[in-house]
Amino acid sequence: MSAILLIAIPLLAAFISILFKKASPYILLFVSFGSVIILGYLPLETITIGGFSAPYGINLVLDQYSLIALYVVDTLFFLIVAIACVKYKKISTVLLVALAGLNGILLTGDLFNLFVFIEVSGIAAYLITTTNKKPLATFNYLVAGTVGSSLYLLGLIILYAMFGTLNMADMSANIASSGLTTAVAFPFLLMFIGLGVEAKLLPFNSWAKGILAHSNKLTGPMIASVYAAAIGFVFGRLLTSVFVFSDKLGLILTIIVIATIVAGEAMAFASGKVREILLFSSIAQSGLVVLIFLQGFVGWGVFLIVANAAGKLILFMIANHASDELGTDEVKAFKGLFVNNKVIGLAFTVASLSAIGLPMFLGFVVKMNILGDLFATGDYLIPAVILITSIVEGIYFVRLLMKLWYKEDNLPVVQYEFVLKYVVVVLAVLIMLFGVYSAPVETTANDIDANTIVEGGNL
Amino acid sequence: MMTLISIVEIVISVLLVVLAFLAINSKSLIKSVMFLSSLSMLAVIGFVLMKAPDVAVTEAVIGSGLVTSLFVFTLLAVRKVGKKI
Amino acid sequence: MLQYAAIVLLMLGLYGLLTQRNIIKIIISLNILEIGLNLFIVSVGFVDGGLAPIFTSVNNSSNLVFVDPLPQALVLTAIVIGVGTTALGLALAKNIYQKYGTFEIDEMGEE
Amino acid sequence: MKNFLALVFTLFLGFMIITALSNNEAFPKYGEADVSTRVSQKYLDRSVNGNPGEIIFREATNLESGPANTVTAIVADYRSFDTLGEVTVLFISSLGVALLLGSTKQRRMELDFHPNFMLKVGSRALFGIILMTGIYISIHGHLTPGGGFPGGTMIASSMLLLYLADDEFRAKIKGFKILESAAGSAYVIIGLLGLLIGSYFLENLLNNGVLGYLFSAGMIPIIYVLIGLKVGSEISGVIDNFLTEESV
Repeated sequence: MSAILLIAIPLLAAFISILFKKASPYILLFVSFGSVIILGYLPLETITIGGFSAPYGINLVLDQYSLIALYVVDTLFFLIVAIACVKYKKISTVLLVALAGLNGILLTGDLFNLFVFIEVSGIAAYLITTTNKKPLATFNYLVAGTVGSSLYLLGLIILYAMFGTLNMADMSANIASSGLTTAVAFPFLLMFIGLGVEAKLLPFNSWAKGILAHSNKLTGPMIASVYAAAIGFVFGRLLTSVFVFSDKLGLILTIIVIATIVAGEAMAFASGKVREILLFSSIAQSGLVVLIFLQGFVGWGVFLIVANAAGKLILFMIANHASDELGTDEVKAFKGLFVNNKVIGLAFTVASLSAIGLPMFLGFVVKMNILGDLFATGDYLIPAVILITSIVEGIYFVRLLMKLWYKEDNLPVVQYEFVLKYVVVVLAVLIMLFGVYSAPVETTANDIDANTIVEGGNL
Repeated sequence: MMTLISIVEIVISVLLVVLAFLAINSKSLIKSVMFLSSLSMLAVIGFVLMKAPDVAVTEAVIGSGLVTSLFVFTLLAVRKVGKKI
Repeated sequence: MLQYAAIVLLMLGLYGLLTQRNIIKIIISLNILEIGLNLFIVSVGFVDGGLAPIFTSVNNSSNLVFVDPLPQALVLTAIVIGVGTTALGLALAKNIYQKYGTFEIDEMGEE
Repeated sequence: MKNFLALVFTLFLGFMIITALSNNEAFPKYGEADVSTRVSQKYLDRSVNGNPGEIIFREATNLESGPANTVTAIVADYRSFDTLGEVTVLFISSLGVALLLGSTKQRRMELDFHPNFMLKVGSRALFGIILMTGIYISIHGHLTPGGGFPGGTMIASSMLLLYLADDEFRAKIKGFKILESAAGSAYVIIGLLGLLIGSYFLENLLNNGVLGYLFSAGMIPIIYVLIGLKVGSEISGVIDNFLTEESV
């Protein structure tokens, strides 16, 4: 029972499922549920593949960091598939390959293998977004994704030419021992831009608007929460345990990321469509995740991703289902949506309040601890940015909530099927539970901080 | 001194850049597909010069063989439907 | 010399992506970018006077000077991934043509 | 004008990259790569798990990785997990093309050129030759350059020839689907067998025999033939999707 099954079984199921078209949705459900269950029995170890030890062969690293990442990504993947697989039967094989790719991204300990799995899950993502029936938006996503991963490969090859290895641990040891932080800046910047395209950072997220603004019940949650969480975890692993970058470079990256956060919040504030508000707030949150990892806080960065991913899944699922039924996603058309489906409204409110960071929710615990750690390091610019953006978030989320709860004469009639209600309520309860009883969250966060050798941070 | 190999290398490099520029800026799509195909053939020669036979075989079969035919099929399907390209 | 040509090819691909507004031209620029990247990757592993990394009856011993085989193995993967994305891009282009009747992005108009 | 500005910007960017690389002392100049400091020296000497000393063609036996072609050794043995990912990339893109273009009832697209007599007869003859070369290259992947991917694409281009030679020709897509699924799952099952019998996923279980003989390198030729069949059937599927349209 080794972690390789998380990648091999979905691949085997995908290869077999093209023969049994009718049975493929059930194979998908069974395999994605199975991968969540297997996680419970996996020992934390480094698995070498093909029998050749680490820097020469490829190894999979299953430590506490990637175990939590796998739990988050696989559970959310299963929840989305449970809701959307009936309607999107045609692409169940694509979803199986996406699951294998995502597990590969989170597990691999080899930089080129990470590139291959980013491409595998990226192409699966392009095919998932074709269900939006917007070929031009999918085409933009394909071009942006391919350029991003080509830049990542260019940076990786320059690093290989300099240090002669492709393994993450070996690479970070060589970088630290060689002390060439200025020379590493250029290839690292290329890789940062390459991954930044996928993580929707500011200058390269034009594709996100086309995809998420017209998303449906499957693409919205899948791209905004599962893929964003996976890329967030990749950033965490690269920024903290592989790269050592100099003060100057750290500053440049922080500026790029802060620009992403501010622009995302501003556009969300100004937008009139429900899905656009959620899209821009998810761009801002992915910028915040990268910002936290840049400062070197691994533990709380992980839980920021967890809080974002769970919240985004609820918000996008509800918004997309409503806009699928009503056909438009203008906020005016959604007026009074929650009046006759109270349960959905409650879950939406919990998710948005946790995104803002109000007390009693997981978002609050995470943000408070991050601000505490930042103040401890005597840094005042970034906490100021976080507080201002939380206030802006608060304004446009509360404004949206008021409209959705406001009692209107002609209420939009939207029927939520049972599975969606059940999933959304369970997630909302979890967010509240961990918000109130936050002891386990703190201990695991400090655990991750302790045993991840933080190579990153300003030298 | 200029051995035969380095002369060929310089000629290939210059041709690569010229063909790439032509492929991007040529007016009709069929012409730029042809330039792309010849660019891929030159890349094969470049790989052979750099002592990479495996990559040369793969690039020759996939790069100039398959990719060019896919482009031509797309343009044929489109020309049948729409205006001249 | 080939390494400089590879970098210039990479940049021409980027230039094509920035300026061209035709779907097929964008896919062609993407291919040029990938050809340039593949040439650069192999050029990183080139050793002057080295032999192709294959044992044959002619260069039959492991003491000879060989070229670096790892970048070539990586390029094999990169070429196939490039073909995968190009095939998808062209399939999307056919769909876009069916829907909008043209390849020019400006003529499509964002509805 | 905008194009010219963009050209100047990208060429300037290229110049910046070239200067950044040239005054980066750890980055070797073109042609002066020092392989001994790199990971790949161990691949060349086949000494990752133990140093076999000098390797002589057709005499070295039971090396840790059998293929004479070191690039095949890396692609299919040392880093075979990359190749599994790559096979998935081709699988998913041919599936995507089928999803985007395919539909239940397809018929050949009427193009305005029809194959004349020469093309019909010529391609019948060429079909056999190209198919044989493709299979040859897939089987000899561990000895000569090429391997699963070029071999598979050659098999597909021999199918392409049949498409060009005859307007009404339609390959048996159902058969290709079964072949593709069988080859792909066989590859993953070989990997899982390595995990069950040996102790590592994708471990090379059969012994490697003598370097340079046809029946050397244990599992690698089997894996490369499987990849060749899979790539061949997938790309023929893609070609079929590009040459057909919905029958009304």
